[in-house]
Amino acid sequence: MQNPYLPYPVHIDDIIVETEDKNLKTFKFVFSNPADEARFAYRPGQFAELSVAGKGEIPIGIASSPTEKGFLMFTVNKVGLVSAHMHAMKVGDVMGVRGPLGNGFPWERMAGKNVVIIGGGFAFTTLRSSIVHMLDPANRKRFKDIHVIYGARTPGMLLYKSEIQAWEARDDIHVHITVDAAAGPDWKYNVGFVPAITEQKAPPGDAGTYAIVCGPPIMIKFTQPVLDKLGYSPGNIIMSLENRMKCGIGMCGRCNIGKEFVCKDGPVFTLEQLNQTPREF
Amino acid sequence: MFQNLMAYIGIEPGRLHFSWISSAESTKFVEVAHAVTEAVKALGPNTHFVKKEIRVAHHV
Amino acid sequence: MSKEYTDRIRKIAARLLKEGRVDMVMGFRRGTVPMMNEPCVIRRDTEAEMLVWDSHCGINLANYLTDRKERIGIVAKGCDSRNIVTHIIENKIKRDQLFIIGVPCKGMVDKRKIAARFEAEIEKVSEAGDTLTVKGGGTEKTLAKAEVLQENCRICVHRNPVIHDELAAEPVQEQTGVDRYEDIRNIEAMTPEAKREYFTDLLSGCIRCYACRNACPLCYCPTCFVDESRPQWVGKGQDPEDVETFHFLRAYHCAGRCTDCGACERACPVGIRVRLFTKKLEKDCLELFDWEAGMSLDQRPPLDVYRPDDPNDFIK
Amino acid sequence: MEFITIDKQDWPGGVEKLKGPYRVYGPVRGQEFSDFKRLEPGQLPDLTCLNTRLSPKGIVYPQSQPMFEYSLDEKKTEAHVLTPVQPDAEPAAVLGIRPCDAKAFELVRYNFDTPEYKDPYWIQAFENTTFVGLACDLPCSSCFCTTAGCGPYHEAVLDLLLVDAGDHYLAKVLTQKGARLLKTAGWEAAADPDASASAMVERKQAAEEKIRSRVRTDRLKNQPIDELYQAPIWEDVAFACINCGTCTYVCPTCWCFDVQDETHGVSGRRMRNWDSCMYPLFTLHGSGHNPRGTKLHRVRQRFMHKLKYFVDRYDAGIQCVGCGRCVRLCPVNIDIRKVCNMINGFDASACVCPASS
Repeated sequence: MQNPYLPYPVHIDDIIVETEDKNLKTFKFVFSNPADEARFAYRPGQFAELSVAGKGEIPIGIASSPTEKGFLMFTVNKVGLVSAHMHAMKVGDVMGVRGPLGNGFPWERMAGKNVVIIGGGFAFTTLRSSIVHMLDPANRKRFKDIHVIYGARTPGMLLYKSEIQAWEARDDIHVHITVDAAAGPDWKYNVGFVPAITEQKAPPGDAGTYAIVCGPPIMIKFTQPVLDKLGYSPGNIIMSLENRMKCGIGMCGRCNIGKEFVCKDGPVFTLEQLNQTPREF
Repeated sequence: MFQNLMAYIGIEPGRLHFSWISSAESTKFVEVAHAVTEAVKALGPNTHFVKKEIRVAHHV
Repeated sequence: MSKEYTDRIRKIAARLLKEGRVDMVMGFRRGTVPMMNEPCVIRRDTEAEMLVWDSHCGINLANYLTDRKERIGIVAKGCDSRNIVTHIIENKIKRDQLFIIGVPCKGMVDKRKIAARFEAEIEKVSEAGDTLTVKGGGTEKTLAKAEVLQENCRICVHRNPVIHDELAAEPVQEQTGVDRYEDIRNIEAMTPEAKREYFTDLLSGCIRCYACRNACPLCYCPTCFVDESRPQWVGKGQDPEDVETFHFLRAYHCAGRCTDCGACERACPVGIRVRLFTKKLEKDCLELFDWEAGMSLDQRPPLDVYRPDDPNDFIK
Repeated sequence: MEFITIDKQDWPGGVEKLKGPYRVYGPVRGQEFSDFKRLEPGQLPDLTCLNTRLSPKGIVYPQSQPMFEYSLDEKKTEAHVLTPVQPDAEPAAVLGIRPCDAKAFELVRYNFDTPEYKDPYWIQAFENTTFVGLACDLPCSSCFCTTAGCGPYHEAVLDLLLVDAGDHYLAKVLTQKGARLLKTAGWEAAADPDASASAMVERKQAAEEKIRSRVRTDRLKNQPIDELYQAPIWEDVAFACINCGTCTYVCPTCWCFDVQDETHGVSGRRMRNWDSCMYPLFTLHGSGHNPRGTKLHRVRQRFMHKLKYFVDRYDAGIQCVGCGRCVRLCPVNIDIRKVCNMINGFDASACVCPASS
């Protein structure tokens, strides 16, 4: 019997400090047993449990894309015991990755459609995975227009800056970066909160357009009415939830919203689904 | 009170010492440290309240 | 006693709510199983009929006051009233928010003591004066209530509320000449090895449900030390050292504050005599500082204040 | 169906024979109450007791259980890599388990044995165990099994069902596993199948009639989740709750757990411990946000899980077998029967609030 609690051993291949407050670091992992990479077949929007022996596990969205071979990438915010420990680890250290877990974004449903990605702060990880996935030459033609609206408090708090700048320059994706407040003369992008920029830049909602929204609760709260106004139906608004998790496989009992487990039936739900269940997240 | 409670749950009285030492009282610090070490050595290693390798307490 | 008490409590509660003196009244309603009543809150005078009083109201209602903002009428036994005092001293509730319906108390019944006297399940317990009539397994027995009191009630010397706005009955006579600490002295007299064996055995059944802690009006910390994860002070499994650490540290946090209300022991689903920890501290407080918790609004607990004559022989 | 007669004179000898090939568990009477324990040589299960204080779920699902081992010793090549701890492979036998407690394993199985994931610890322990049930002729007044999806003679999960018939036990053989246990114990005297079957039916009826306490569950499935969630009953239900874990820990069907690493020097274990939806920590986010931050949230979660979410998710009735432990042991007398009837009868359109009755 396969043990769903057993992490694959990995070692840290690279560590990138993402933000100016140094609270977010991106870890690149390589599987210690190369054969494990094939077992870890994932889709954007899924997450994994990062395991540190002696400290525990944390559920983190997968930031790399399945189109990127040879490594996995996770961006970790320093908040608790495990993440603080990880921030003190160095290249070459051994830890574990367990997954992939959760449902991921509904790629079958989004095929042939316009996709609008709306992200705020450090919830951009699985969105990065999604963008890289969609922009892959083998995949790009499967989607129509791609819009990205991404905001952070300051330019220094944006994740994956160089990649975003590269996307900006492309003509097969519309990228709208924003920061909360005036950012100095060098800032050549938008200024304003994500909901406001969404109102200005997002295409109108119709049956052929899906919006993926990931961000802090306050951003989600104010973006939702904007999307309503733009004509997005609840079934076309896709969200990824975070709840405290332990097992990641729907057994330990803590992450449920109504009868759904965020870890196993989610973390991705449409607004339509969320409207039918107690909002315990 | 804490000392009393420790004694009550079975920690031998000589294991817990209290002292008030100013940062200027280096000699007193040395004396107390010696006295405490001697007293605890005389009692031998503590076995109680030391967490062992995890034992799986079967409740059944 | 129960009928007169119940009537009086209902009358006072209905009046307070009707006159708008309080927003709610906390009391007990009839339980669904024998020897149990459920703490409840009523907000309308018409609900006062729900309230009851008998010898199965052992839960300490002061526990339900923590950080509440409303004006509250509360039914309080002697021990409950002392915990209300402690709550007021510790800023967990304000005196002027409360209307205390004092209940002079002759002790609460220990359902385990009754169950132990019967082979079959207890079906019904009724009371008249100081006697109980217990039905179970087709038989009926009459017991003196004094024989089946909770241990803390048996040795209680503060049966009358120390603070109240109205009494639900005439004060009862306080017990005198009670030996409150016999069990503690017996343990104190043991060798260190025997003590360790005794406590290991005492706690071997603990399932770490934390009913003792959560039933205790003193345990209102937003995050208990056993739940802290950074740093994690105590392991969370069934390791005996972790279990023991929880119990004796929790007790220490109650030093000088515990009124021996017995809520912890009553709540324990596996019948651990957890009061053996708190009572030791209660005894020391009495002996070292001449202190009993919750007797007056004007004094702070001994571990909260410094006095030049505090005992200090232990410091070298 | 096969029936075996076990003469009570042959009972102790048979139990003793089982102790070699099986780890044998049974109810053992303590000072105040009975609990399931591993039986020592010479020790017999106490089959006369009322139901045990704790449920026997811990035999399959211990309160603290090691899942993995690890070493933090950098000198070792396997440092920081987890290796699974194999559960005890030796077969176990539980003697005298009540039908309600056995039924509970069937409900818990929905959680640990799913199409997508299998929990190897629970499943192996469960499959390694032979369940010898004792039909329940002396239910407590707070037992409500007959309306909670089982009953005093319910056979789910059991490998054998014993009936105390005075000078002997009548054993109904329900599985091959049960037959093997009988053989190992040397209990092989066949009883007349027809007479035994009809005796059993008769006794079953008599036992079921003794259970007077009932819950109503017929409307649960059709109640809208959101309306129950928003129902004005919860404040009253939750008021008395002190948020201890008693109800969840004594419950045979509660399965929630926590995972904790425990390090000792340079080695350690990843442990699984029972956890409880009653505790605030259970759902607390790293950010400090808590989606079930109040007592009301947590009490509602417990009852909604058992009486609505489980019902909707698995279509296998309520997540409760009516053993009555939480009713008897709740320190503040919160009663699942009352809550079940309340939400079963809840009518959002009329907004009749049965809470104040």
